[in-house]
Amino acid sequence: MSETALLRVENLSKTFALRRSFSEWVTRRPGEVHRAVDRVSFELAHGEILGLAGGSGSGKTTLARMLIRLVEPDGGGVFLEGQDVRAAKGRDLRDLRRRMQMVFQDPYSSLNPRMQVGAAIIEAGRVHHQPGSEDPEAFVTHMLDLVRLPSTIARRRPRDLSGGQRQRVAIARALAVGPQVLIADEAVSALDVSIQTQLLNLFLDLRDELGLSILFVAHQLSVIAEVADRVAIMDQGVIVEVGPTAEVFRSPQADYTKTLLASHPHPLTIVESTQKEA
Amino acid sequence: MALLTVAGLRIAFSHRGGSTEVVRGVEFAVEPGETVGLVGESGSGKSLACRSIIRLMPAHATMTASKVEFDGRDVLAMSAKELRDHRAHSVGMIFQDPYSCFDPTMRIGEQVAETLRVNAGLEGDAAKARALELLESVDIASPEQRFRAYPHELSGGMRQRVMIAIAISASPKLLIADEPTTALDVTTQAQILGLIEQRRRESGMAVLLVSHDFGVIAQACDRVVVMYGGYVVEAGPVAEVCARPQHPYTRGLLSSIPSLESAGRRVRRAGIPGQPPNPADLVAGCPFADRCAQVRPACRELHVALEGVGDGHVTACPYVRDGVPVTNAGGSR
Amino acid sequence: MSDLAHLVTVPWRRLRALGSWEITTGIVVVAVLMIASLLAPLIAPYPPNQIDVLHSLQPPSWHHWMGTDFVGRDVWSRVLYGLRIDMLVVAVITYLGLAIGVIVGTVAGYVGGWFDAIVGRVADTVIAFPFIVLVLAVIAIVGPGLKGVAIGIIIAGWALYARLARSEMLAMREQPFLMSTKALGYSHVRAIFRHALPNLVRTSLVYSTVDVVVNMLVLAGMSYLGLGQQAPGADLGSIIASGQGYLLSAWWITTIPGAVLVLFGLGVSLIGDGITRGDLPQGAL
Amino acid sequence: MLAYTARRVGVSLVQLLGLSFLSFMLIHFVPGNPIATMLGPRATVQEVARISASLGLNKPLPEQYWLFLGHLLSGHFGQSITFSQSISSLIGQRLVPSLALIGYGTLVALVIGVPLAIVSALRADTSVDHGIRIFTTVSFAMPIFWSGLILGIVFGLKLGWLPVSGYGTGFWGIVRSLTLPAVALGLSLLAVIVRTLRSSIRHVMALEFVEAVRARGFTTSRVFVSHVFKNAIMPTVTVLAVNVGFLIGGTVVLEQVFQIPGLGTLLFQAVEQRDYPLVETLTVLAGSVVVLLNLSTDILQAVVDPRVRPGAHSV
Repeated sequence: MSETALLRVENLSKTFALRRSFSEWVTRRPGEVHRAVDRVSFELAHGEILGLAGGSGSGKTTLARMLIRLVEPDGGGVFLEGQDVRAAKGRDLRDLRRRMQMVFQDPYSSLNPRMQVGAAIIEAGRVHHQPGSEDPEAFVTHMLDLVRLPSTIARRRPRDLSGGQRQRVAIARALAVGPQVLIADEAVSALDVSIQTQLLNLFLDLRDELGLSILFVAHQLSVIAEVADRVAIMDQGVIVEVGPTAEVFRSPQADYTKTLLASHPHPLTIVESTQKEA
Repeated sequence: MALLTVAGLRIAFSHRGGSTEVVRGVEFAVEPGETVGLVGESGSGKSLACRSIIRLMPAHATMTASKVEFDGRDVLAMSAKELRDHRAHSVGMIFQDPYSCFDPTMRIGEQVAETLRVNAGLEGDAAKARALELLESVDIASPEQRFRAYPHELSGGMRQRVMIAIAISASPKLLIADEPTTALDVTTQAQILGLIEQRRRESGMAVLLVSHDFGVIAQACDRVVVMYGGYVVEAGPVAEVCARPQHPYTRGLLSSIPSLESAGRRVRRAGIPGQPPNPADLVAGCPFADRCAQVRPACRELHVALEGVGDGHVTACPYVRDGVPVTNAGGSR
Repeated sequence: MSDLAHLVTVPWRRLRALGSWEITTGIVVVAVLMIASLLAPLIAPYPPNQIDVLHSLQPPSWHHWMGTDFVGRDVWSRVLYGLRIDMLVVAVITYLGLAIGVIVGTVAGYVGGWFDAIVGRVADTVIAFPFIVLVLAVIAIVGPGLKGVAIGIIIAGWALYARLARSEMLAMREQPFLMSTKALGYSHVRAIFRHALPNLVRTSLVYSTVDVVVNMLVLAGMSYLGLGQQAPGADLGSIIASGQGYLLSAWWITTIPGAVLVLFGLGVSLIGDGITRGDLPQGAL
Repeated sequence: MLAYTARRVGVSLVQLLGLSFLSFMLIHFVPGNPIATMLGPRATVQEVARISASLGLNKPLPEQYWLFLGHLLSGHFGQSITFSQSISSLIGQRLVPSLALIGYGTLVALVIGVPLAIVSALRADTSVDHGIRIFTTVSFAMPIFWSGLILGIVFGLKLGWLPVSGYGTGFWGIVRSLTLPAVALGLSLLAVIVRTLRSSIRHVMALEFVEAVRARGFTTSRVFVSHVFKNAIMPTVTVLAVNVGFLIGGTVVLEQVFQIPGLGTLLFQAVEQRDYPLVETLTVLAGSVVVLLNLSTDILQAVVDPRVRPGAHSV
């Protein structure tokens, strides 16, 4: 185990019980279980962006949620700078969650619809007594600035914003509590391509400016290719391959990775390849 | 002669306090047997535009057009009866979400058979036999068993196959596929696109593929129509448009698309700044003017119209050619 | 003069800005009834219980707008006072039930586990009792009178709000915006009362426009049966009952208080309609 | 399907148990001593104690509940105090008029309500729709006893078409005597039916599959009959079952207005006389009817809509 790792995940597991059938119920046999995440281990270094890719049902979202115990793991461990997340309670757990912030997929439901943008950001800062939060206006302006939004947005409500703007607000709110790790769970998947690019660049900027470590969960390999230093490919609850992004994508080892890469259309490569054929 | 010609298409939603135009003068054509892609981001009006072909408008939406002609017949002038016939026999359609597209309380096979009974006049066992044939033709394993399944018991990919079976049951001349793979995994996506392509080759029908994903379009289509803010901004052969995009929006869109090639390069893409337009806020002029790096005052008064740049390639921007500003453009028309 | 005109037109324009005609009309109707009943001591021409046997069963006239009853009491005055007590009782019990139900239901849905299971089961069971039957059972124990009716309606009424709030909370728990309160390290109290409750109380408030009408009708019904407001006090139900012996000869005693009840119900329902049509998604029952 | 039914029956059993428990608790925890209330202000402490003992109210609570439950299960509801008759035979005599009234009232509501709902949904936001909404809102806001009285004045006393009180004999006699109360009952239920059905028709019509069916060139009437209505009717049936409690309540009041010798009149008399074993039994009975009806509609729903059945939810 290298000591440089900021976040260390060891043998993390989660199984969900399926609903029992009538015969199982009568005979009191245990029902079937679904292994959503099966003994997964990985590390995230300081200032690193790790991509986590997989199809739907691969367990990547469950894994991401277990890191901050939005879903309780059944086994294994999560350690932030050596501190055991699974053992933490109350104040300690809240502080660990503060240090690992999450950005969700759907920008339309991740913000409280009744709260102004500025109020949501300053609330986050105040709850954790973040430096600068005594001056709400400056604090909010600074946070919005970090995500490249004008401070005029502070008085708007989520419904007045576009999807991309909402996602930036969600990121600003996450930054307001001073995290070390950002978990982006399909954070750009619901957005249009042109907006996606802007957000991807924002994540790269945040890593460079704030030294954030980012776990970037996505089903699109090409999106991960744009931002991730390393990539982990997940299938059926297991990480089937992990390594530097360029290496994994140029010479994939696992069959599943190969299938994923093969079914990925990019207009220019397709056009090039058809022209070569012709 | 073109199978389908649409021109001057406008679609507006009426609501309290007025109406909002979301399609603002669109033209495109589909030749027999070819696959045309309609690409655009959310709010571009592509989904509504493709529905105009069978006049399938949602509540509170009204369409007008100078021309919607299919196979030599005027779709706009069709009576209710003729329109039903047109929908039943000439055009098939599949939708984005293969789950919500089925009656949840009816067995899958029943839904296929119902279409055959109503539209092809088949009865009882004949309808069932034909339905089973159709299910087999879209590569559904053990169709007898699937026939009795309810929609929620099938996977997304399987449901989309059944949807295709229903859509092609009357051997239509055109298949409209509205984001057919958006709700599916990438691996399933490839299979569904393959299936559509295979059916097209066998039956000689044309396909109009609507998608937000340029990758899907490039993979499956002969020609592409790019939409933005309710307008067609560029159209042409896919290879030509990808290699030599003319409209600044198309250039920006293509350069935004993430690529596996970027792996390990750590280079930021230029992309397109700003937010996609809200149809209610759009005024006269080029819809892309607010986000365009090469905008000039005349753009705000531009009458959006397509100009040829050779080889069936058209663009709605008179001021930029191959990314270079044209000094002596056709002026404001 | 223009200032005076403003007093009327400005609130009216504000009301119009709320949107649909339903909400505007509804608010005006309910406001008029409310003001009239609040001002009952000022605008009622006679004390509600003043007996005047010489002028019994008088049809509506200048002296008695809505006629008199069998002992010569002025029906209009009695209706005003009756409406006053009915509206007060209904407002208190409905919104007390709402407050109890919403808080219990929200907390239950948020914490889950055994507390949620118990709240859910108890609420379901209470809802299974026919409303009026439960109120009657409570009256059998407490004894007739407004107190019995009020206790009965609250015992029966909180449960629906608890169920509504609980099921919304269960759905909201899966929503990213509530998950993010956990992710942001907020306390449970903050998550429930600052983030969840303001978003889910709306459904209950909309439903309360139905509940107010139902409770008003139940209260009137109990008084009509002689189990609610006791003589000589008047409420709308008991006035109607007092006219039952004179249906043909003195129709005004029964029809007018009933019409006032209908007007009240219509006004409240219109407000509810207006809110629902304004911005609830289609298909939300 | 079997598993679902079993689980659903289990839930209902728990609910019935809860029902009995709650009505038992009511007597012990609602302020007021039922026996003292029953005997009136002049009763002595000794008398109260004697009656309490005879009803078993001096035994420990769990034992009392156990006895109460035993009686309910065996169908031996005990003796009524005021009627000096066994409660079960009392209920037997009074059951039919009440059931007939509820059934007739529901029928009236459906016959008027379903067409109104369909028209209202298909012509949404037109003046027809607004008119129907106002009509149903008024019918909902009318106190049921009042609309009963008004109907009585107009069709009974003025026009003399139908009787205004009592319970006739023979099929047509019963129908005649129940028509006015049934119309009053139906009007009070109308709003619920029209609103639920209207909004669920609108909901289904906005679903994507309806667009998909239209895209196949089906006629509007086929789309409506074979797809929309079938999917929209089930929520209405469920709401109807939930509202059976509302109907029972309406019946209690209407039986007073029209002097129909049904369970409602019995309950009213029991409350008036503080015949408290009878009140308790009738309360549990009324609750059980609602629970059992909800059970049957839920199972019916599972038959009609396959998604409700177990296994329908993927992980």
